[in-house]
Amino acid sequence: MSISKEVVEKHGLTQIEFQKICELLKRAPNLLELGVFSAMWNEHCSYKSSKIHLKNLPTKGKVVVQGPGENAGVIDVGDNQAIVFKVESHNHPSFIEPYQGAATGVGGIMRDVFTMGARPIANLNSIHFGSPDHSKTKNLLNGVVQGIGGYGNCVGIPTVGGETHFDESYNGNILVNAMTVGLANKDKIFYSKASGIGKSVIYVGSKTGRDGIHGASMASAKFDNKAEEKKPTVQVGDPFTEKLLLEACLELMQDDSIISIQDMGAAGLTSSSVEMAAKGKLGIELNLEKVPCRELNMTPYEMMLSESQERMLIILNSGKESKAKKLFEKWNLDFAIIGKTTNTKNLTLKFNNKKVGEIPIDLLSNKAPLYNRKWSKTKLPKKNSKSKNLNKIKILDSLKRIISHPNICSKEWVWKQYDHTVMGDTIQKPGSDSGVVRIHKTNKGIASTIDTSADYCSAHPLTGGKQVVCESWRNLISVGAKPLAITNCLNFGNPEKQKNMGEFVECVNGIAEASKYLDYPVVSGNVSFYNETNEKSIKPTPAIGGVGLIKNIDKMITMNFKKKNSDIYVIGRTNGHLDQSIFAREILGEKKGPPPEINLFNEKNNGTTLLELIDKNLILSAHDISSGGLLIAIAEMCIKGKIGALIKKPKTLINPIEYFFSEDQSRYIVEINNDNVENITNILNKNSVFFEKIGNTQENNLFIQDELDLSIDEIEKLNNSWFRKYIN
Amino acid sequence: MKISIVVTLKKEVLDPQGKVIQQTLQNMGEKAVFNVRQGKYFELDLNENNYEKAKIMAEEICKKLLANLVIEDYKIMDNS
Amino acid sequence: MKISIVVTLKKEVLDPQGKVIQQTLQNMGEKAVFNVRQGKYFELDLNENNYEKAKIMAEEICKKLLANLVIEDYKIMDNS
Amino acid sequence: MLSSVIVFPGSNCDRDMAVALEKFGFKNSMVWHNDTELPKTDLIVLPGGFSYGDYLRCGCIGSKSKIIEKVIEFANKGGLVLGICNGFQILVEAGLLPGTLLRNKYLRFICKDVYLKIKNNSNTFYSKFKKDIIKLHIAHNEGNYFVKNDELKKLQDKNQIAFEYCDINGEVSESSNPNGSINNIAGVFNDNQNVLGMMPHPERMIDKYLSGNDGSLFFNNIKHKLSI
Ligand SMILES: Nc1ncnc2c1ncn2[C@@H]1O[C@H](COP(=O)(O)OP(=O)(O)O)[C@@H](O)[C@H]1O
Ligand SMILES: [Mg+2]
Repeated sequence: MSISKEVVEKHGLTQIEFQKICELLKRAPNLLELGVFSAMWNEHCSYKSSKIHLKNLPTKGKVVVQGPGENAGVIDVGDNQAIVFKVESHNHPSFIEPYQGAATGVGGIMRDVFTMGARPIANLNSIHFGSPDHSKTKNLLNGVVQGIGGYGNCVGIPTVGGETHFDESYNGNILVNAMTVGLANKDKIFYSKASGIGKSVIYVGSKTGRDGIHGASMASAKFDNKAEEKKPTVQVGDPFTEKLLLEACLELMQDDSIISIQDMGAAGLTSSSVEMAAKGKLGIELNLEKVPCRELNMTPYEMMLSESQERMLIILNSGKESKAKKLFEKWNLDFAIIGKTTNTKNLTLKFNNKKVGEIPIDLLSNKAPLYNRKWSKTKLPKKNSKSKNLNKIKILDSLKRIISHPNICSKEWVWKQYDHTVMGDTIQKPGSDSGVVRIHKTNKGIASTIDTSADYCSAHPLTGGKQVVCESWRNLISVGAKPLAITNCLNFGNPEKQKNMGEFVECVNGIAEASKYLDYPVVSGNVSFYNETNEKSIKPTPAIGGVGLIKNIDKMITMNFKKKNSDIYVIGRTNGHLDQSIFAREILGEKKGPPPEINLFNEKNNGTTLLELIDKNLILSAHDISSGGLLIAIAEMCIKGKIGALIKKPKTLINPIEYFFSEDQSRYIVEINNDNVENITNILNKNSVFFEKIGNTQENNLFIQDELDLSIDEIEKLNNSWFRKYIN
Repeated sequence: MKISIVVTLKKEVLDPQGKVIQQTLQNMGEKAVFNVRQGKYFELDLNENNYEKAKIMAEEICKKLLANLVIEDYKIMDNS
Repeated sequence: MKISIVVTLKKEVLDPQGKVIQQTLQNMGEKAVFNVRQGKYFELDLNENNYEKAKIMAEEICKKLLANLVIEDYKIMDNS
Repeated sequence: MLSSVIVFPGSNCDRDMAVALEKFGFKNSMVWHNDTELPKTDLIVLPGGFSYGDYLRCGCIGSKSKIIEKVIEFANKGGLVLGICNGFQILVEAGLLPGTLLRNKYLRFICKDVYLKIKNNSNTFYSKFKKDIIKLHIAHNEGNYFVKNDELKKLQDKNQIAFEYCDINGEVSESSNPNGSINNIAGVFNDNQNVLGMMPHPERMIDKYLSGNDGSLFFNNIKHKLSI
C-alpha cells in the first residue's frame, strides 16, 4: 500500500518530514512504520520545537543524581535516600473528558516515578480553567477535580498541594498538570537504558486495547470545534490496576531481575521500546502476536500505537523470567515475553513470525527533526502612570473583593476531595505554602509546591519565567525547607507562531536564569504546545514544581499565626508595584503594564536569611507574599491561625493602597516573639536584608486605623465561600 | 411517562469494573460468564405522554448530560 | 448469549445522584423532567444459549454479587 | 499481643495500620486476602483503601475473598475484628455488621478532620476514653451509613452505636454530619460488640506531627482492654 498525502497529514507529519523519512529509510515506509515515525517524530516525543531552547536550562548541581532525559528527575536527600519527581500535562484529554483525562494524567505521572524504583509519597496538581462564567467551566472543574481525586485516592498517594486558577484564556483549552514525588534508595534507581543482547523484553500490566490510538499526536494538535467528535482518543483509567502494578514493580525491584524498565506512556509500546533501545544503543525485536490484547484481531499498527494505560515494558536479566511471571500473576497482572534485545540497532517488528516493519532506531530518535523556529521578543511594557486616583479606593472594599476572588480564595473545596493524609506522613496539608510529607520513619520532611504566574508571563515572558521559579523557591522557604531542585511543565500555544514561540523561548530563558542563580536546577520536565482553540492561544503558562528538604521536622514552619501579641515583620522591600497585580486587574480594571521586577540577589539573600532565622528557631510563622500582596498574606495568616492582627499604615510616602496591594517580589511576612527582636534584627542587618515591623498579632480582628476592622470569622467566610456558591 | 436509558462505555474503551466483576465471578465458580460490561441506567420521569416525543427529549438529555460521546454510547429503552 | 441486568436502588433509599441530575437538568432548562433515578446496568456474556437457563444463572449472580439486596433491586431484561 | 492486618488487592492503609499497631505494642502480621489460614492473633484489622478499586460496590468484592470465611469464624467465636473505612465496608458486605455504606450525600470524596462523640463505653474494644469527644480523620467517598428504621432501633437498644459525628462541643447535628449518615453514625458494633466498623482513621492521628493525636487514645484503649 502506498502512502497518500492525506495519510501523511493524518499522522501529523508534514510532507517535508515525510520526504525526510523516505530519504533516511532509502525507501517509503509502510503504514505501520509510518505510524511509528509519526509517534516518535511528534512534538510530544521528539521535542522538535523546544529542544534547542531547553538546552539553556541548568540541570546540574550538587544534589542532582539524574537530570532530564529519564522518566523523572532524581535528587539526593542524604542517608542514601533519593527523591524522584516530575510533572506532566494532560490538557487536551481533560478538555474532552475531564474525569478520565485528569485521572489518566495522574496515573501517567505516577508510573513515570515508580518506574524508577521510587514509591510515590506525594501528588500535586496545577489546574487552570476558563472564566467561571464560561458555560463549560463548572463541568470541567467538577470533572477534573473528581478525576484527580478518583485516581490518586484509590492508589493511596496523598495529594498535598497544587493550585487552581481561572482565566478566560483557558476557555477553550484547560490545563491539567499533575506532579508526583517519590522516594527511592539512592543506590537502587532504575533507568530505561537497555543493555545486553538477547535479553527478554517483557510486557506487564493491563491488556492493550484500541483506545488512545494517536493520543500523542492529539496532544500536539490544536483544537477546532470538531475536536470533540474525534474517535475515542481518551482512555479510561484503572487506578486499581495501577496500584497492583506499583506494588508488583516495587516487589520485583527488590532483587536484580531488572536491567531496565520504562512505562508505556504517550505513544505506548513504540516510544517505550524505541527509547530503551536508543539509550542502550541496541536493537530490539518485538513479536507482536505475543502482546496481551483486550480485543480480537488487533493489528500490529494498533498495538504499536495504542495508549492503553497501566502498562510497563521491562528488560530482564537472563533466567529471571519465570520468577517475574509468578510475581505478576500473584498480582493478577498480565505478563508476556514479547521480544528480545538485539545487536542490529533496528526496531524489528514481527507478527506471527513475519517481519512487518523494520526501522533503524537511530532514525526514530537522534535523526528526528529539530526546528529552530522563528520567534519574536516581547518588549517590556511601559508602566501605567499613577494618575489613577487611588485615594478614592477603600482598603476595606478592596480586601473584601480580593480575598474572595476565585483565584485568591481558599481552595479547600478542591483539596478536601483529595485524600491528603493517606500514608500517615502528611505533616503539612494543602492550603499551606508547600505540602510537606515526612520521610517514613525518619525525622526528615520533603516539601513540595507547584506554581504558575500566567499573567506575569503573558505581560513579559522573561520576567514571568524568572518569577515562577522564585515563587516556588519562596513557597519552600516559607515552610522552612531548603529548596533543592525543580521540574517544569511548559504549557504554551502554537510554536509555529512567532509570538507563541517567543513566549516559550523567553520564559525558558527566564526560568534558566533564575534557577541557575538560585542553584535550583531543573531535573525533569515536559512541554505542552498547541494549547489553542480556533487560533486563540492560552496565556504562556510554565508550571514549576519545586522540591525542598527539611532536615529536622521539628523546625518546620507553618503560616498560621501562633499567638497574640507577637510582632509581625515584613522581610523584603515594598515598592508599590501595582501593574499586573490582582488589584490592578480586579479593582482598577487595568490589564496593561509590566509585571513586578525580579531582583535575583534580593531573592536569594532574603530567602537564605529567612532560612537561617528558621534554623535558629527564631520564627513562629512565615508566609510568602504572592498574588494579592501584603494585606492578603496577613489576612491568610490570620484565617489559618484564627488570630487577628493590628496593622500600621506605612510611615513612608508610599500610598497605602500601593503598600498593601502591590505585588513586589521577594517578600515574606513573619511572626516573631518580641523577645527575639534584637537577635533577629541583628541577623537581618548583618545580611543587609530590608525589613520592617508592620504590626502585632491580637485577638479576633484584623485592624488598620481608620481603614478596617474585620473579624477573622468574617474574613474567613469571604475567603472560603466562593467555590461552594459557584458549584451549587 | 417514564423513560429508561442505558449508557455504556464504547466497545473499544476499557471497562475496569466489568473486568474485575468477571474475574470475581470466575473465582466464585461462575465459569460460564466470560465477559462482563458495566454501564449506567437512568429512569427519567417526564411530563410528556407521547413516547416518540419523550424519546426525542431523552436523546437530547443524553447528548447534553448523561453520556460523554467521546467514550460512551447511550440507548433509549423501548416503552414497556 | 448476552444477558442484560439492571440494578436499581429500592424506592425507600435516597438516590442523591439521581437528584443532582434532575436538578442539573432543571438548571439546563429541561423543565419537563421531574424525577430521575440512577442505577447500574450489566451485560453478561454467558456460555449458555437457552434464555431460561441463562436467566436463572443471572438471577443467582445478582443475588450473590451484583445487587446488595438490603438497598437494591435487580431486574433481568428480556431477551431481545 | 498479636494483631493481623488483612491485605486486599487495593488496600492502601494496610501499612499505616501496621505502623500504628506496632507503635502501640502489637506484634503484627500481614495476611494476604487469598490465604486460607489466619495466624494466631488477638485482633484482626481490615484496613482502609480501595479493595478491588471499590468497583461494583465498595467492599463488596473484598468480602468474597477466601480469608473472609476465616474472619467470620474468628468473629463468631468472639474474636476482636476491627474494620476501618474500606474495612468497615467489607465487614458490612460480609454480613458481620448491619446496614450499608452509601455514597456521601454530596457525592464527593471527603478528606478532613472530624469530631466524634463516643457513644459506648463498655465494649470489648475500649473501656474508658479520657475524653468523650475525640478528633479523628475521615477520607472516603462512601461513608453514608444507612439502616432501615427497625434495625436502627435495634442498634440503639443494644448499644451498638460506637461513634457519632459531632462538632467540637459534642453537638450532634445535621451540620456536623459530613456524609449524610443516618443519625450521624460513624461506627457500629455487632450484637456481641466484638466486631467494630468505623469510617474514621485512628491510624492517621498517632503522633504530634500529624493533625492530631487522638488515634493514640484509641489504640491505647484497645491495648488496655486486651491486656485485662
Ligand atoms: N488543585 C489543588 N490541589 C491541591 N491543593 C491545592 C489546589 N489548589 C490550591 N491548593 C492549595 O491551596 C494553597 C494556596 O494556593 P495558592 O494561592 O496558589 O498558593 P501560593 O500563592 O502559596 O502558591 C496551595 O498551596 C495548595 O496547598
Ligand atoms: Mg505561598
